[in-house]
Amino acid sequence: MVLLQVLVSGLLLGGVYSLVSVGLTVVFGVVRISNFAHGAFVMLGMYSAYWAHELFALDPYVAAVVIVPLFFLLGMGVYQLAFRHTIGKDPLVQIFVSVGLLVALENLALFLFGADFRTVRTFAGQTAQLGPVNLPVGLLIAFVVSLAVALALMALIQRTKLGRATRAVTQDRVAATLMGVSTHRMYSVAFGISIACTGLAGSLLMPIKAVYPTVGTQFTLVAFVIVVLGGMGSVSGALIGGLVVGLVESLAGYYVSPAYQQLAYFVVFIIVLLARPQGLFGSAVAAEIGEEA
Amino acid sequence: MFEVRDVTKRFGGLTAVSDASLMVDSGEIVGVIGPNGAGKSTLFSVIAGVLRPDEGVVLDGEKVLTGLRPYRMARAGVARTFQTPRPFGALTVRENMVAAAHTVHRSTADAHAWAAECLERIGLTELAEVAASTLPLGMRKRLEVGRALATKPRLLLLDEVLGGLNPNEIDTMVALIRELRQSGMAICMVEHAMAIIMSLCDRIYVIDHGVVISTGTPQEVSSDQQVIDAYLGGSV
Amino acid sequence: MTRTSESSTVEEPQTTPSTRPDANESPGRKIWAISLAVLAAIVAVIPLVTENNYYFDVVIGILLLAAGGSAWNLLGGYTGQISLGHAGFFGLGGYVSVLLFTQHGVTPWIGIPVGGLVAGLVGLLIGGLTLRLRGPFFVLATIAFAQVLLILAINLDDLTGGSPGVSVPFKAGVANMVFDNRGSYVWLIGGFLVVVFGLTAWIETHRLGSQARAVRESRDAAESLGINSTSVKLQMTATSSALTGIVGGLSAYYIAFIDPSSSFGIGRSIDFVLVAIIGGMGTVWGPILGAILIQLLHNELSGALGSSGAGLYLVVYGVLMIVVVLFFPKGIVGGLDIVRRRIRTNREGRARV
Amino acid sequence: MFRKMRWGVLAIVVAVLAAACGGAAQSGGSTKGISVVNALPFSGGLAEIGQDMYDGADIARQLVNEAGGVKGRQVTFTKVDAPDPQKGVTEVNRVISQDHAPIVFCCYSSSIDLAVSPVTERNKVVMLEAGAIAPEITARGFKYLLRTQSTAAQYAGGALGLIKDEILPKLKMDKSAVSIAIVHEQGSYGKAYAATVQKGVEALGLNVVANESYDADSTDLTSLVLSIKGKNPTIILAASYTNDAVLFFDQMRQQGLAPKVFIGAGGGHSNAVFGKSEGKNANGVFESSSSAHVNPTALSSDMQKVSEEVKKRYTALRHKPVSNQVILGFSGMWTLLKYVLPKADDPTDPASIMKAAAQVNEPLGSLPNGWGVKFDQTGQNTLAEPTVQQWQNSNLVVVYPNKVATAQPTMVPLPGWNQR
Repeated sequence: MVLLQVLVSGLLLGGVYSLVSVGLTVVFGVVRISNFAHGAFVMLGMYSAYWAHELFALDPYVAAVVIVPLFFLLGMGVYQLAFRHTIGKDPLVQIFVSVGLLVALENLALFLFGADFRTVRTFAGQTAQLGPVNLPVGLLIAFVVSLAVALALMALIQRTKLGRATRAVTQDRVAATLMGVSTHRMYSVAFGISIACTGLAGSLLMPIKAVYPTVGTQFTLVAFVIVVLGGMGSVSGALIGGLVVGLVESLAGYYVSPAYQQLAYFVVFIIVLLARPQGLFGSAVAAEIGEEA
Repeated sequence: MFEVRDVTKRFGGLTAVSDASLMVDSGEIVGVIGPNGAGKSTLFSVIAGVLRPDEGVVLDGEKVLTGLRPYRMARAGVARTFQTPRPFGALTVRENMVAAAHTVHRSTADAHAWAAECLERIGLTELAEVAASTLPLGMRKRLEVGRALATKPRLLLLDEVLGGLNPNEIDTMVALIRELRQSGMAICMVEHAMAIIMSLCDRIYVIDHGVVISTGTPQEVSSDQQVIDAYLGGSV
Repeated sequence: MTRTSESSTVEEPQTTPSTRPDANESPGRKIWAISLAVLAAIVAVIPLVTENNYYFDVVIGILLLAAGGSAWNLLGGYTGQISLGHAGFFGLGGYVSVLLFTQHGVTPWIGIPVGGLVAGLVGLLIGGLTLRLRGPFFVLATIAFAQVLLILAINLDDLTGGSPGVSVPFKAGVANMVFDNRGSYVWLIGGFLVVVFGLTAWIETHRLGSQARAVRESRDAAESLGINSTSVKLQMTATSSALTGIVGGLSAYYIAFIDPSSSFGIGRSIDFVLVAIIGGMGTVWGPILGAILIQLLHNELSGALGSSGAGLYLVVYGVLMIVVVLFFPKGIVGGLDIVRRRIRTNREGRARV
Repeated sequence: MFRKMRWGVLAIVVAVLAAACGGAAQSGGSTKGISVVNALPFSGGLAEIGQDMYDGADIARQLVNEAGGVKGRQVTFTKVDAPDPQKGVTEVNRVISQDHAPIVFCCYSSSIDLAVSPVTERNKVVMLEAGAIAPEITARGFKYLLRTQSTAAQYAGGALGLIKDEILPKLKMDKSAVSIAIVHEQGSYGKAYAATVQKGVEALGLNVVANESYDADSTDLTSLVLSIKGKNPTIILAASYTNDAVLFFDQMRQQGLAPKVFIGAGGGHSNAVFGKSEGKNANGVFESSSSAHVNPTALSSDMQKVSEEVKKRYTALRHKPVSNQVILGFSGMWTLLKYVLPKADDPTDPASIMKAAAQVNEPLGSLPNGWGVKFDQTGQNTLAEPTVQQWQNSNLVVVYPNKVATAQPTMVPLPGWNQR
């Protein structure tokens, strides 16, 4: 019985992780930019939802309707302002632009909002009972939404012109450029989607977690772990990778020790990286990037 | 005398090279020709140690080289160039040469001296302090050969070093290759430019679908009916 | 074009190494010898011209950053393996040397080299496992390793004292590497930086450095030329991680304290990489110039803006980081090169007119 | 175009640097006043608490200055950011040499304190700690260290006294049937508290069934909750920061972990955000630390007025009620400015300050949280008596010990979730 609860809790936690990681896999997988500020955008998403609730009495779930498009624009703006200039440069330049962004955003939040922990409590704080299993409503909603977002993104990539262009660029940059795919336009859309996802994640997290300036750091590393586990640029991989990490963390926390929760997923990560660098569900294309022949 | 004996290499269900044998003696230029996808590059990769053959051996005289990793092959005297040149872009031309020269000279002074000598030989001394990434294609190909030369190989594998060059550059390169033969090096080259191959090579191997279908002097090969059917048919 | 094609058709006279005195190497060596002497002189003089502890702190901060950045530079700058996990080696070196002293009474003069050795061996082990990974995968693997060490350092508290950290007892004495006078730390840590500098310059001008840069530029081409890329990478990893471990030990004894999060935390790794990038990766002077700039920038910003609102100075710092990295991806040394080249072309242009 | 911009950008960087240098030069030392350095975590994960401590200290400074200063000299503050041990060391080094300040008010976190205090000790500068509880801080024989805050042992004393005097009688259970689970964040605060409190409850003859640590930045603590639930403890003792206090409590409720008693230890469980987030469910939760809301009758008449003024000023400044940390910061600074410095021959001379500190003997009720001030030879305040508060009707009220209490402990055992 406890095992069942541990598994369910792990999956629900994994849902939250997936939600954050799906956004990251879009930029990390396609544009190949290691955006270490990803978690900072989740933090901004949470603050946005918080202020929407405080100032306009909007439920965070409702506020998401406004936040997501705004964050899409924010993402495009951030790409045009900063990351656009890193394309084709040393990967370190990209990493450090994002690290600079992380430092600036976290401390901007500190400067503007102070370091106070802030929470929003809504109906999402309740718990549903399903037989012997407890299901926190907020987590359940986040889980369902992350499934929906992953499916929507997969459909977007499979069915639309934009998606085909994305796949073309993922597979062969040079060929894509020759085909006339405007990489900058596409990258900027990819960034928009990625940041929109963090806005959504922030809105969904706000009713179940406290927000404070450094809250995003909890998510950044784990999101990278998940994206690599799932296979670079694979949306379904990020979804499943998130669930796997959630399960690993939950099981290790219960059966080993809560102090070693994170250790467990880092170890799993290292093992997978060494044994199967294309990720658990990645394609051979990803393998080419991941390991030298 | 370098020898490839009965080499077979498969990728999954596809047999890229089937039971191929090839010999290169010192002071000899051997050409490998064949249509695209015939297995020339795979064969080269096997000799250079990039690929491990499923069957067969690579020999240096009596010594078995099969399965050595590329850097061990290079140290055993087998140097190769890449079809698309891979210069050490951020390094100067001289630094490119020095890196290779260090394979045969541990001492810095000796490596620099040998690199300078090789630079003279390929005619890039003037451009020694230029970043390799800024060289035009012709120069890059020359640098590619020069770097291989700096490892003092006994067998030199040239992968389409003439492709993409203008007539002037081709002349320079051909002269260089001839000169290397004279110094006693064994040279094995894959090339598409048939006229040059025919004039330059002492012997030619023709590969089709992974199989060596003909071998002999340029004259013998070009008159071989099988080769004409399979490959030369329309093009010569 | 024509000239070069002529020269290669001409029969080459066979020259032997001895008859061709190396035109490039000797002056290069001289430059490095002079640089080394200048650096050593600066380090030697600083404690003689000031007694201000604040200046000492700034200088030691710069020296530690420069040494850490230079150590990282060997692997990241010269070999092209971007590690964001050097905090792991820094922390290992620090912990080994401090614990050897507090628990077994081993003098830091032995403990710190031992710490460096341990860090080097762990570096070899981790390198052996991860060096075949490419690009972001290697970066993430190194981060993961440092995180694992961080979590272990926090939780193996019987061994490490856990998250509260360990203090180095304040007993002044050369044997304990605890000095009343901060100037002594300038000599100690500056002396180590001179060693790192000299080692870097030596590597750059010798076989290992030449091969490492070849591997960085193209592994396949390097292998085809007889360069054992794995061995080169491992040698550089071991050197880099061992030196970083020693930096960790020196830092722990200077601060007289060590704790898991500020030793193993990712911020530490980022600092080392940042000074190398800002200064110029794969150059001997780069990390030193970068360390001077970063340390001064950070100090001055926090001094000037630290009291005008929480976090404001870090906002400015973050934005400056973006701007500098974007506009000067080759760092200070790269920037100086551009200046030099511009002056040269201007002069040539004028000469032509 | 990018190329051209490069030089403009360089100019901007240089300009900022130059401006920064100028700014730094201006912030030099003061001549006539008494300069106190405030080195607290103003950025990073502890920033909220650092700001609270500072706000409290600054109110103490205002009150003293408005009343004519210390021996007629105005007190000035310098603020430096000490978010982690290493940065703390660098910054304190910098400011000591630049400002020549005789006193550093630092650091809240035990880790930061342990790193920074050797710096102040070496420079013979007074270090005043008003927040960290790790016992090692005052166990190193430092001569220039004062701590107004209680130690982990004093801290734990509140919880232990509460259990002995109030909870065990109310539970009416056999001692052997009472089981204890301790959960704590893995930092120095959590570890010091957990170690002390475990010894204490074992000395009471109670059975400790779990003592688990976790990362305060965790995103999920369900597995910890489930493993504690499996042990079915009567009493849970927790030492948490804010994020984890809220998270753990949320997940306890979600998983139906319902101990009969829950006792926090300052930190997150005394933070207003805990009450706000948990609503009625917070009711009945104890927290053992110190309190801003002790019974006014436990304070000296002067302190009653001061205490009201502090609360008024803080609320005017931040629009929220004072937290324990605000009062801790205030108490530390008030002790220094009001009780120690006036006794010193030279209030800017560290040796003289330490001599004065040794003579201070202010009875209980001399600080807003009911504490007195008397330093032992290690610099530890021996009159930092623990206070236990309880969330009642979504407010924190003091319930133990009796002399400072404003209400009786209730809800022992705790009613079920959603029945509070």
